[in-house]
Amino acid sequence: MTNSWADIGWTDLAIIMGGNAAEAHPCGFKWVVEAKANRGAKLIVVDPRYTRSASVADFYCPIRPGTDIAFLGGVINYLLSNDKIQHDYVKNYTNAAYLVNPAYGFSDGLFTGYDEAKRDYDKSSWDYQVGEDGFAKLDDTLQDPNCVFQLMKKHFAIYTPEMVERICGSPKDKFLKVAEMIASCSTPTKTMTSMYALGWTQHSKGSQNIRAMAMVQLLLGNIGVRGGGMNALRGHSNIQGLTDLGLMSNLIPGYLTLPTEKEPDFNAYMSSRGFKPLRPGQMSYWQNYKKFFVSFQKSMWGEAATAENNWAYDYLPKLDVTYDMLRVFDLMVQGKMTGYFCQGFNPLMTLSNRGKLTEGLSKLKWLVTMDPLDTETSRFWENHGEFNDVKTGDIQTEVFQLPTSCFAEDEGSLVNSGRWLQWHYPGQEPPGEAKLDTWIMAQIGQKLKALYQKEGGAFPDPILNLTWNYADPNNPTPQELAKEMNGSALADQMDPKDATKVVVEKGKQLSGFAQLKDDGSTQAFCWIYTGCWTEAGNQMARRDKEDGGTGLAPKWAWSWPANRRILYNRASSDVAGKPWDDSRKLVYWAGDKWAGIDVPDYGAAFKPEQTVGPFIMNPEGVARLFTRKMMRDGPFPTHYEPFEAPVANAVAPKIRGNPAARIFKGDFAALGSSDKYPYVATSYRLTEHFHQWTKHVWVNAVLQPEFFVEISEELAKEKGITKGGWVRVWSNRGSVKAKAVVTKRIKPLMVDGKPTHIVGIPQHWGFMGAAKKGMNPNSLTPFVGDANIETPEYKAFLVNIEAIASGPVA
Amino acid sequence: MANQSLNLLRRSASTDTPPVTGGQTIEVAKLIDVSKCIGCKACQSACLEWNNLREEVGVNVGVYDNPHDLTPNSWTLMRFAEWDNPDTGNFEWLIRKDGCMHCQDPGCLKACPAPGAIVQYTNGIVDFVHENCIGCAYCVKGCPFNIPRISKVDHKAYKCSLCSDRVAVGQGPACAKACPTAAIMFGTKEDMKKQAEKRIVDLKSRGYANAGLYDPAGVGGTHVMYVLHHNDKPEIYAGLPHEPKISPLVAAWKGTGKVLALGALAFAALGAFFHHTVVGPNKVSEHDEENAAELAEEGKSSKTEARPV
Amino acid sequence: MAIDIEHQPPVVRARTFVDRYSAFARVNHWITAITFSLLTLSGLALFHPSLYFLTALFGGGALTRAIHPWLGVILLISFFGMFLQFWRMNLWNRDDTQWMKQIGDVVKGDEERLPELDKYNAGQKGVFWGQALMILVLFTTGLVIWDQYFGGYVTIETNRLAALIHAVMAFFAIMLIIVHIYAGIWVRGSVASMTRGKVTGGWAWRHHRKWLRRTVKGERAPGE
Amino acid sequence: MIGELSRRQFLRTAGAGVAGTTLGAMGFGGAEQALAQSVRPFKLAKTTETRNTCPYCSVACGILMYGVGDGSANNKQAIMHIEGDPDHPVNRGTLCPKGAALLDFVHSDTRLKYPMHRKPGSDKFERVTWEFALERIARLMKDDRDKNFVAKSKDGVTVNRWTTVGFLAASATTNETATLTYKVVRSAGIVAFDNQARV
Repeated sequence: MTNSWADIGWTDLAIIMGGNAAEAHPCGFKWVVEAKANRGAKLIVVDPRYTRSASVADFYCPIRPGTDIAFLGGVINYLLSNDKIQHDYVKNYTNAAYLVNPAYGFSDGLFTGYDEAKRDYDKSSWDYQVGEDGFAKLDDTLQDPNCVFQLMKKHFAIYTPEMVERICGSPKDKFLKVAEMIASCSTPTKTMTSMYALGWTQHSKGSQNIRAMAMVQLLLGNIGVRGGGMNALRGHSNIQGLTDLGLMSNLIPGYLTLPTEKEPDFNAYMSSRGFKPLRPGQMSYWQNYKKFFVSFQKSMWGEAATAENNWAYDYLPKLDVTYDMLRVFDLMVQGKMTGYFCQGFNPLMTLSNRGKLTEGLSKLKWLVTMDPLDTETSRFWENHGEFNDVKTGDIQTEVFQLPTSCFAEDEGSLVNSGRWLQWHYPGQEPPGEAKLDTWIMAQIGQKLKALYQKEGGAFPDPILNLTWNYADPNNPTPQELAKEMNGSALADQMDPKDATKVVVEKGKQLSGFAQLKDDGSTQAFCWIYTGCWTEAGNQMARRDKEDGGTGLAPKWAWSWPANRRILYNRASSDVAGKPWDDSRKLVYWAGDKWAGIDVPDYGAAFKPEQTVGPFIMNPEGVARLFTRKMMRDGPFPTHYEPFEAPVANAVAPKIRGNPAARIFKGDFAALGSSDKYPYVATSYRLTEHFHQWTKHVWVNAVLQPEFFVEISEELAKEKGITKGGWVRVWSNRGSVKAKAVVTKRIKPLMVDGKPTHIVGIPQHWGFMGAAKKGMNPNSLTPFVGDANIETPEYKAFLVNIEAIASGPVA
Repeated sequence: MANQSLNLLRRSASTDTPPVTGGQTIEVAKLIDVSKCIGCKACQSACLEWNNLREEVGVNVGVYDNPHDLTPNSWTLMRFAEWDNPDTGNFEWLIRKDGCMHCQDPGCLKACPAPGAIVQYTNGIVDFVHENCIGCAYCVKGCPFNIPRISKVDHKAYKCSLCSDRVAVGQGPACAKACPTAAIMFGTKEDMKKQAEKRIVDLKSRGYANAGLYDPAGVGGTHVMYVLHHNDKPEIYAGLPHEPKISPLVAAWKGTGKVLALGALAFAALGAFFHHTVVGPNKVSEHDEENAAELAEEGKSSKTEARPV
Repeated sequence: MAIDIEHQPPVVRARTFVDRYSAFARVNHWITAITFSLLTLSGLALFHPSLYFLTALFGGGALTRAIHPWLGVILLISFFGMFLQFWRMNLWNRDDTQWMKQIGDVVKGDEERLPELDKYNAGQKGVFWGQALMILVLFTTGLVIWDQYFGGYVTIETNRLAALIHAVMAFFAIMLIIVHIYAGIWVRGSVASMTRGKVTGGWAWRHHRKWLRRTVKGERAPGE
Repeated sequence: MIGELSRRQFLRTAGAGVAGTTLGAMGFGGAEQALAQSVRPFKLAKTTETRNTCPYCSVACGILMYGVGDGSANNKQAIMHIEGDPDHPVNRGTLCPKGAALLDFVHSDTRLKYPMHRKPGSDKFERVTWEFALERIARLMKDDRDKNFVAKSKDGVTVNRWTTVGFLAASATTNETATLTYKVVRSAGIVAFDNQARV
C-alpha cells in the first residue's frame, strides 16, 4: 500500500478491482464503509462475480477474468480523450513529457525487440532520449509525437468502450458509468483509492494489471495524497515483512538484489545499481545503494566483510536464473532437487497444478515442514482416497514434520499492508514439544555450522563467519534480532558538519537509514527498517493512537521507511508546495520548511523552487507512465488474453497469453483449449476462511464447511445442475468434485458476441483439518507465471463442468 | 467470579410485578445496518466464541447460509437473499443478520409457562434464564420472528441474550464489537435511532427512496432494529416479517381467556356443590330395591339369575 | 375423588345386586381416571402461572413438561380400551332424546317421569362421546406441540393453532369430567359400580330400568 | 509488558464485582436489588490480557488474548478468549470471522505437538526426538551441499550457489524469525528461496 488502512477513510471514491476487500480484508474494508458514511464517498466494484464487496457498492460492473488491462486501457483512453486528467500533476510529477527513443514501437500486440524463441524482449529501445549532458530530454508542451504522453494516447486509443465490451464482456453503458465516476476524480480536490489484491497479481500479466491502474491514478493525480494511492492489500499478516526482508530467490533485505553471474565482481554489481539522476538536481535515492548493501554485508558477516574482500561479495550466491517456486517445482519434477523446506507454507494446496506438485515432492529425497498445523504438504505421501490419491509405498521421500509455535506463543513484529511494523507478545507456551521458529532455525544453522567446523566441506566460509552474537546461540531472542534488523554503529559516527561531534557512539543503535555508511562503519540487516529499534527503544511497540482523526496514527507502532505513513507524500502539494486540497493537507511547504502531518518523503533541505521531483527513488524524480526497461513484458500495459481463454486476443489475434510470460515446455503442452473447456474459471477466497489455515478452525469450518463451485442459473440450467448437487469440474490438468452453488451473482457475459459462462472456485479445503474434506482449484490451474514476478495464473483458466450423482470417496 | 445482575421489567409466567425502580433506566438497542453489512459472518463467529457454543460442521446445500438455520448453538445467522430489483433492473444481494429482536412486547415471554424462564430487563433485553426453562417450546410459538430453538441435548430454549453478561459490565454484545463495517452498532435505543436517521438520509441520497428503520410497532418496537434499503418490503430480506405482531392465536391462547377458563372450572365445581346442597343426593329408595327384587324373582323363575355383563 | 360409602340399615328383604362392570372394565376406568387427573394437574400447572406450583407434584417444571405428553399417550391407549368396550352401549336412541328434553327433571332427580333407560343415559353417553372426541383432539394437538419428538414437522402457525385448540379442548374435557365426577357422587350407588363392579337392583331399577329388565331376562345388547 | 492502566484493565476490575458507577448508566444497579435477575458472570473477569496481532491477513488487526492464570510461577497460562483491541487504529476492536475465531486456531485439534518422521516408502509418521530430527536434517543438508554446491559457473565466474535444496519461507512468521531464516538460508548459498507472496 502506498497509503495505509485508515487513510482509506479519506477517499471520495474507492474502486475495488482485482480484489475483494470486503471479503478478504473486512476490517480494512471498514474504512471504505466509513468514507461512504462520513464523506459521502462512492464505491465501485469491477469483478467477474457480484462479491461481498459489490453487495455494498454504489456501482457494480462485471468483467471477464483476465481482461483488466483492456478495461483499464479503456479508462485511460476515456480520461485522455475526454481530457479528464489532473494536468499540473501529470506534467510535473510524471514522465509524460519525457521523449522516448524513436526506435521504440508497438504493433500487432508486440513491442519492439521481441524474440519469439526466447519469449523475451531486447528492451534497448524502451528508453528515453538522453542528451549529451546525460539527462533525459523533455517536451513540456506534451506535443512531441515521441513524448510519453503522445505515445500513451496512441497506445490506448484502441480500447474504445466498444472494444472494452467486446473483450471484457462488461456492458458498454456500465463501463462508461465506471469511467465517468473515475474521471470525476481528476480534479485536485477529489481523490480515488485503488484497492486490489491477488485478483490482479495472479495473472500472466499481473504486474501490468497493477501498472495500468497506477497510470490511471497518476493521470488523476491520486498518488501521494490522502485518500488516494495504489493499495495492494497484502494477503498474509507478514508477507510484506518477508518480502521487505528479502526472503525470495533474488532479494537482499530492503529490496536490494542478489548479484547474477553476469556480475562477476563488486564493481560490475554496483554499476547497474547506484542510479544517477536522469534530470538535474533529482534526489535519485538509490544512489545510496552501496551504503545499504555494505551495511547489510557487515550485518551478515561482521569482521569477515572487509573493504579488501569487497565486503564479502563472494559470500553471496550469484544467480543464473530466478529460482521462484514454479521453477523449483519444475526442477523437482526433473529430479534436480534433493531437499526442500516448507516453513509455514503448504504448497501442495496452494501452488498451481497439484498433479505436478505431488510428482515433484515425490521425487525429493527429503522434505522438512515446519508448521503449527498438520498440513497436507507434510502428508502428501498419505493416501486419502480421491482427496489425495497417491501410491504411498512408491514415494521414497523422507519427511520431517516439525511442530512450531503459532502467533499466540511468540514475540516479535509483523508488517501490515500499510508497512506498519507492529510488535506482539506471547500469551501462552507452545503445546506439547512445539518450538519457536527462531529456535528451530537456530538449531538448523548451528548444527550445520558445527558439521562444517568438524568436517570442513564445500565453501564453508559464509556459514562459519555468519554473525551470531546472541546471548544464547541456540535461542536468539526476538529483541536481539529486531535490534539486528535495525542496525548499529560499528565505529563512532561523526557529525558530517562537525567532525569532532559524535552523533552515534560505537555499538549504539542507529536511528535512521540516513546514518548508514558504505565504509563498513555501520551495520543494518534491513536498511528500510532502520529506525524500528533505536536507542530510544522498541519503536514497533508504540501504542499512542492519537492522530487527530487523520488515520495516520504516527505514534502507533512504526512504519517503514522512516515512520512515513503515506509514500510519495510530497506529491500531495503542487510544485510550489501548496496542498492540492486544503481539506486534506498532508505535506506542504510552510515558507521555510516542509510541514504536515506525515514525515515528508522528500529532502528536508529542498526548496520548492529547486523543482526536485516527489518520486525521490526514481532517477527522474517523477513517476513513470512509461516504465522504460523495468518490466519484462513492455513499457506500457497491453491486453493479452490469459493463456487459457475462450476467445482469441481481439487486438492481436495471433498472440496466445502474455508473450513474455515464462512458461515451461511441458506446462505449455498442458494448456487446454476452449473447444474442450468452454467455461472460464477463476479461483478465490471466501471471507469465512483464511487460505488453507482456517479449515483447521472449528468455528470457520462451521461457517463454510464444504468445498463448492459457483455458477450462474443459466449455466446450471444448461448443464442440468441443481443447487446443492454434486458437480465435476475439470481442466486439462486435473479434475475436482464439488457441491454446486447456483447463484444470480454470477451471470453469463457477452464476449465478442457470444455468451461466456464463469465458474467460480474457492480455495480453502483439503484433506486435513476440521472442515469437510474437499478438493482445491489448484488441481485445475495452469503452471504459468506472471512475466515479471512469476505469480501463477490462478484467476483465469478454462474448465468444463457436469452434474454428477455423488461426491468423492475418501 | 463476579455476580452481575440486571433489573427486571417483567418475568414470564409470573404474577409478581417488578417494582418501578427509582432512577433512570436507559433502553439499549442493537442497530443492524443492512446497507453496511458485507455478510462476513464475523458476528456468527464472535457469538459462537463468546458464548462458548459448539455448532456442528455441516454441509453445503448450494447457498452461503451456514448453518442453514438458527439452532440452539447458533444464536445468530447471516441470511443471504438474492434479489433482482424490478425497479432498477439491478441485482441486489441482501444480507441480513438474523437473531432475537428483543421485542418490547415479547411473544416468547408471553407464551412461557415457566415462572422466570424468560425475563425482560429494564434496559429492554429479553433473556432466557435456563435454570427456570422447562423446554416446552411455547416460546417458539410465541415468537413472531421464529427465533428460539430447543436443544435436543438439555431440552432448554436458546437464543441471543444480547450478551447480557457483557452489557451488565458496560460492554456491547460480542457481535457488535466484532462487526468490521459497523453494520452492527450498540448503544441506547435513542442513540441508535438517531444513527439510523443519519443512515437513512445517506441511503436516500444514494437512490434508496424507501430506506427506513425497522422497529416494528406491532411488538411494541424492538431492541434490535434494522436499517433497510427497502423498508417497504422487509420480506425480501430472507423473510423478515412485514408488520410482525404476536399471533392472534397466541394472544387467544395466552390471553385473559385463561383466567376465565380457570374461573369457569371453579364455577362448575362450585355449581355441583350447590346443586347437591339444593337437590340433595339422588338416592335409591327401598321401594326401588323391592321392585328390582321382584323383577329379579320373575326373571329367576323364567331364567336363571341376573348375570354380570 | 370423594368416595361415597353408604351404610345400609338392616335389610328387610334380601337385596339384589346386579353386576355392572367387569374387573377389567373397572381397572381400565381407573387407569383412565388417574391418568386424566394427572394430566389435568400437570396440564393446569403449565396452563396458568398461579397453578405452576403443581409442577412440584411431578418433580419440577421440566419433568412436568416431559411427563405430561406421555400421560397423554397412556390416556389415549387406556381410553381406547374403554371405547372398545362401551361404544355400542353408548349409541344414541330415541329415549336419549326424550331424556334430554326432560333435562330439568334429570337435574331435579325426578327420574320417575323419565323414560326407562338402558345401560347408559344420555348424560353418560354425552360424557363418553365428548371425552372420546376431545381426547382424540387433545392427543393430536398434543403431538403437534410435543416439541421433543415432533418439533419442526409443521409450521409454527399450525403449532400455535394446535396449542390453542389443546388448551380449549382441555378446558372442555375438564368441565365434562367435573360433571362426570359430580354425577357419580350425586347419584348414590354409582361409585360402587366402578369400585366393586356391582350396583344394587334398586339402583338399576331407578336409573337404568331397561337395562335391568334385559339383564334379568338374560338378554345381552350388542357389545355388552 | 503492558505498562499503562488500560481501559480494559479497568473493566476487568469492574467485572471483578465492584459494580462500577458507570454500570448504573446502562440501567442496572447492584446485584442485591430486589427483583433483579442475575446474569451469567462476565467470563473475562480476572483473566490476564496479552496484546497480539491477528496472524491472518495484512490488515494486522490488534487483538487481545485473555488467558487463564495470573502469570504466577506455578500457574501455566492458557488462552481462553480472543477479542479485538479497541485501541488499535485500524480495526478499532473489530474482527472478521477468522479473527473472531482465533481461539480455535490456537487450540485446534490439528495443531502439531511433536516432531514426526516418515521413513521413505512408509505409510505413517513416527514420533521422533528433536535431537534426532535436527541432527538428521543438518546431516542431509551438509551431504547434499558438499555434493551439489556450485562454486564456479561454466564460464569460471565464482557463483557460490546451492541449487538442489530449496526453502519456502512463511507468510506469518515474525520479522525476527524471517531475519534468522534469511541468515541461515542465504549463508548456505541457497537460491531456491521463496515466500508466500504469490499465492
